[in-house]
Amino acid sequence: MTETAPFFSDADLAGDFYTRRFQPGPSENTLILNMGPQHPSTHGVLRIVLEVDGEYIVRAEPVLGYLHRMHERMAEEKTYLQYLPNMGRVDYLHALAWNWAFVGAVERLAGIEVPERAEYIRVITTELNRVASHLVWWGAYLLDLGAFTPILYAFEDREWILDLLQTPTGARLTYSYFRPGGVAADIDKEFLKGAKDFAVHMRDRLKMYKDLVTDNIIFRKRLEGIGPISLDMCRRYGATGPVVRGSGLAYDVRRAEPYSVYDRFEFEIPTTGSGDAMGRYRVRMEELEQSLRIIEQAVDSIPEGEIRVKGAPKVKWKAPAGEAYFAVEGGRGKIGVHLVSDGSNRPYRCKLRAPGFSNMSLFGEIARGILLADAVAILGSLDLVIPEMDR
Amino acid sequence: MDLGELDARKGFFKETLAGLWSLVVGLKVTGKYFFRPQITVHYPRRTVDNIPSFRGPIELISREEDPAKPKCGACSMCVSACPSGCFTVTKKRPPAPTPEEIAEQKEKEARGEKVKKKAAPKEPERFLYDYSLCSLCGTCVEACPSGALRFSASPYRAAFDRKELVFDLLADLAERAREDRNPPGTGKTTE
Amino acid sequence: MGSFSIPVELIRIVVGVVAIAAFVALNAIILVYLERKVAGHIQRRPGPFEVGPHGILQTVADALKLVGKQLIKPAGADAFLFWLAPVLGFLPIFLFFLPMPFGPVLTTLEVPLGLLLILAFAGLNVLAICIAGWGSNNKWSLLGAARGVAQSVAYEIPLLLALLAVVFMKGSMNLSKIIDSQGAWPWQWNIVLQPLAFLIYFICAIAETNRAPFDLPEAESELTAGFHTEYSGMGFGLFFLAEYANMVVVCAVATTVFLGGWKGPFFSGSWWFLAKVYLLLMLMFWPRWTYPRVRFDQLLNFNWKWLMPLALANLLVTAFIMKVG
Amino acid sequence: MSDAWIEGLDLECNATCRYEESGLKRSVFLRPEEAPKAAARLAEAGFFIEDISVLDTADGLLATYHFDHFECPGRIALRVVVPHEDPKIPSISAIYPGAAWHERECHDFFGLEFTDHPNLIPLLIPDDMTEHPLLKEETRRKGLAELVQPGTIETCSTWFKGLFPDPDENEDGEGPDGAETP
Repeated sequence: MTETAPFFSDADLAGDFYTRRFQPGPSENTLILNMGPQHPSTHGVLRIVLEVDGEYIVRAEPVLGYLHRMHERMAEEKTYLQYLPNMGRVDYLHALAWNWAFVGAVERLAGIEVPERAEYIRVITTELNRVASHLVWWGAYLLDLGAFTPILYAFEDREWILDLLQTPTGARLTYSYFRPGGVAADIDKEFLKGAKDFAVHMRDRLKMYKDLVTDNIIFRKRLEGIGPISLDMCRRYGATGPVVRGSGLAYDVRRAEPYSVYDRFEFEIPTTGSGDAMGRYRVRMEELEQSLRIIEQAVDSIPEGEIRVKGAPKVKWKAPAGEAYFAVEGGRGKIGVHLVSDGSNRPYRCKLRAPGFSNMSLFGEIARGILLADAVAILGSLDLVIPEMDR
Repeated sequence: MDLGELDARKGFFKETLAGLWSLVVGLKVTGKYFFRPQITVHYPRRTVDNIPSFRGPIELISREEDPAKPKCGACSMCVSACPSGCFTVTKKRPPAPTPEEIAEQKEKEARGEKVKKKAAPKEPERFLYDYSLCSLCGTCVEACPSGALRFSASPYRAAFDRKELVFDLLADLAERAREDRNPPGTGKTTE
Repeated sequence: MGSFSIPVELIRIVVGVVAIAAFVALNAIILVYLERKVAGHIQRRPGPFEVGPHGILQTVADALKLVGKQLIKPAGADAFLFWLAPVLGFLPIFLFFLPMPFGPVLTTLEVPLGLLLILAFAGLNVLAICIAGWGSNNKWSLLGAARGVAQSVAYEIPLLLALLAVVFMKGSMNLSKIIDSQGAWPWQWNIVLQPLAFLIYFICAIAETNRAPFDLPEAESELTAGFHTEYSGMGFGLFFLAEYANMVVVCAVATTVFLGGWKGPFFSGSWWFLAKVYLLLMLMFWPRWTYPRVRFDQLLNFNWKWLMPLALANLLVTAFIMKVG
Repeated sequence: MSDAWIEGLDLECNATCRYEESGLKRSVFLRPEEAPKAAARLAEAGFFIEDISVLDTADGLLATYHFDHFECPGRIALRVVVPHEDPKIPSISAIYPGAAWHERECHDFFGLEFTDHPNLIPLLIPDDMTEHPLLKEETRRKGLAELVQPGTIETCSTWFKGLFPDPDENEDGEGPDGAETP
């Protein structure tokens, strides 16, 4: 805390650009508090300038950009294939969804067909990655709420997934595995068996998660009725993913804008009408189960064949001029890549729509009048990944 | 699928008892795991068993006939393919002409004939790889026309200085050839 | 007792205080190690493992590190208050142990109102938190201090009422007398007569020592580290030591009042006392690694709406039974 | 979702797009001052804002607002072209508060001025940075018509025809029977 002690006069008000912009100075009853960028529950380097009255938040303004890397500019300096590794680093938790959004946009732009087996591989790996992403969220959320143990149990299960995904992708976190027209490497029988075994194992663990956390009275009291988000609010802010589903609307890009082979699988879109943090929590927990269902179906029905279409783009491949928007359902919501090409080998413009960005933008509104502890509970329930928001 | 209410509560006492019971259940879970065996791996004493599937730093693949010579044709495709500019590849210069050859060339020049210079051998003179820049995306492996690059399976290449992370891949290859752990083909090194 | 001349009593106190200091320090080191091991095993990892066999010397190394660290005072902090707070948090520990009967004869100072002494000085801990939060010139610390004061003051009341129920029954605040009135076997302990009081006392004890799930004054995911955010080195070390010493104190009081103190089946003595204290400490570790943290208003609501009425009712029923019976 | 929201709006171009090719359902060009009105109509119709994607072209800055609908999916692109010299668009953050951040982002990257924006301060770039990183050098800019296909045009203005000199051939034939006529 470098800024003022409480009860300084306005003239003494120090602080940086954003603190100064936030308000002219602390009034008699409130104080300005910087939550982050190095706060334990802002998961990285999110910063929120708060005006608090005791522990009640009067006003909140998130300050972004501490992890901004200008991915969109990098896209304009690299060829389509060279840009792929960036996609694994936008959202480190659900890297494959971003992989998919980008290669999907390239495929839509150039009209590239993807072999069926590659589509199945994409579905299986992306869903595994989604489970891993939700597991990290689950553990970290509980850590925010003061329970230390769940994150280690979650990581125990996530380790299964990382070990599985390591075989085809070669990486454990920042995957760059998908390629325009297919995937980089094939999966083997062992992987498929491992994925099925994992689904069985995970179901068992989900029961334990329910016993340990979901049913816990302290946990429920912390979440129920906290941070209600209405459907109208989701519209105004463009909130997607578990946030909108937690508000009672079954909107999932996998169903709304069907891509790949998702229309062949049976899965439900969980929703709750409550719209509170508990609703979002339960939606995510049910999504784990639904992802497992998709994985099992895909593993059972995966066809043999090519994993990459003949004549798939090479490094210096030139895309046809035009634009394409491709959206996928990421762990945090709707991921969109808007690609504009001028016919050269580099994107003319690549706009990344990060779900976390939109989800976070509503925080300023719901944070009014809540307790500091609830702010932590709400931030966690939005499942923020800062590098994704800042891009 | 609407998840509905989280198990509806009936009455004050039932709710209280259910709440208390949930606390006991939580303790039971952690208590049970207290007596379960550990699952973490004690690193220096034990290592995880799936290191071979890890895609580590790039390495050169040797030719079938000579384990110390790379398949690389020094075409520099990897240099232009790499998104981060990890590679520095220089081609071998043509061998210096012998005095007789110089004389012969001069003779030819005097006669007005076209002089044919000796073609450079398709081999790299230097093949540097800056691991500190590499994001292990594999674009170079896919771009290589002669299939001379692959991921190694060594996760332990670390250094105290960024400069130490610039690997001379030709030297690495020669060393592997010396130690005879360089199976030709596309398979990975065994460590 | 009156037959002792003053110098002998004085020697007894000096020796006792030195022994207490050693006991506190040793206990803290063992407890930190134990807690980390417990946490590790619950989380299916080994816990400290590298320093010494099975990491047994880890906490010693940590303590040395803390001692060796630079003490940093944040700019704008009130130097006097800032350094007073950790000392104030730590010093009363000695007073708590003075009247504690570790064994049949192992009591530093036989005080007729031993229980009252402990409860009276327990309030100093609040003051330490308050001063630490205020003196640090950090808004998070201030919030932590505010939480700490509200919490400690609130939970002190049901804690007192729970102990009072036992005092009513036994008619004494002398810890040794309370032990004397209990038998060696578990069914002769006060916990059988006052199970509700024991439960209330134990919950309040967790809250009083700021342990999870009631660790709101430090709540690191909300207030970074609450009142001790700005403390480094031994400043933090003293708070840390005080926390673990306080845990021993509340468990020792629980052992004395509810579990028969040093009395136990077959071989009564100090080992029974220690065994019971450590059993209770384990019980305190367990929830910390299981539950999420409660919210502040819930914490206070729980106290005023549940613990207080229950403790009062318990006390009234006790008094009624005493009168009638 | 019916396209009722279009009615009464003063559009420069109204075109339907093929989803499989571009991911869009409808692409609409507007004058900048029409943007808030169109946004208000979209808000009424229940659309949510996806993002604002700006394109730096030789013909000016093209701001594309992507909207989508929760119940009846189908992406709408509202497009506004502003000159480089005076890049001003009225803010839609009063209608879509979520757009406030997207607008700040566009301000960061392209220097777009959103008039009536409540808090147009840097969001992602440092507060003392004056450059706009995604603006291209003049020589690298391409014409709008090279980059964006307007889709199957239903109606369009002369201004738009000037911008896209050679749009789809069949545009004239299909124009009149569009959903435009009131």
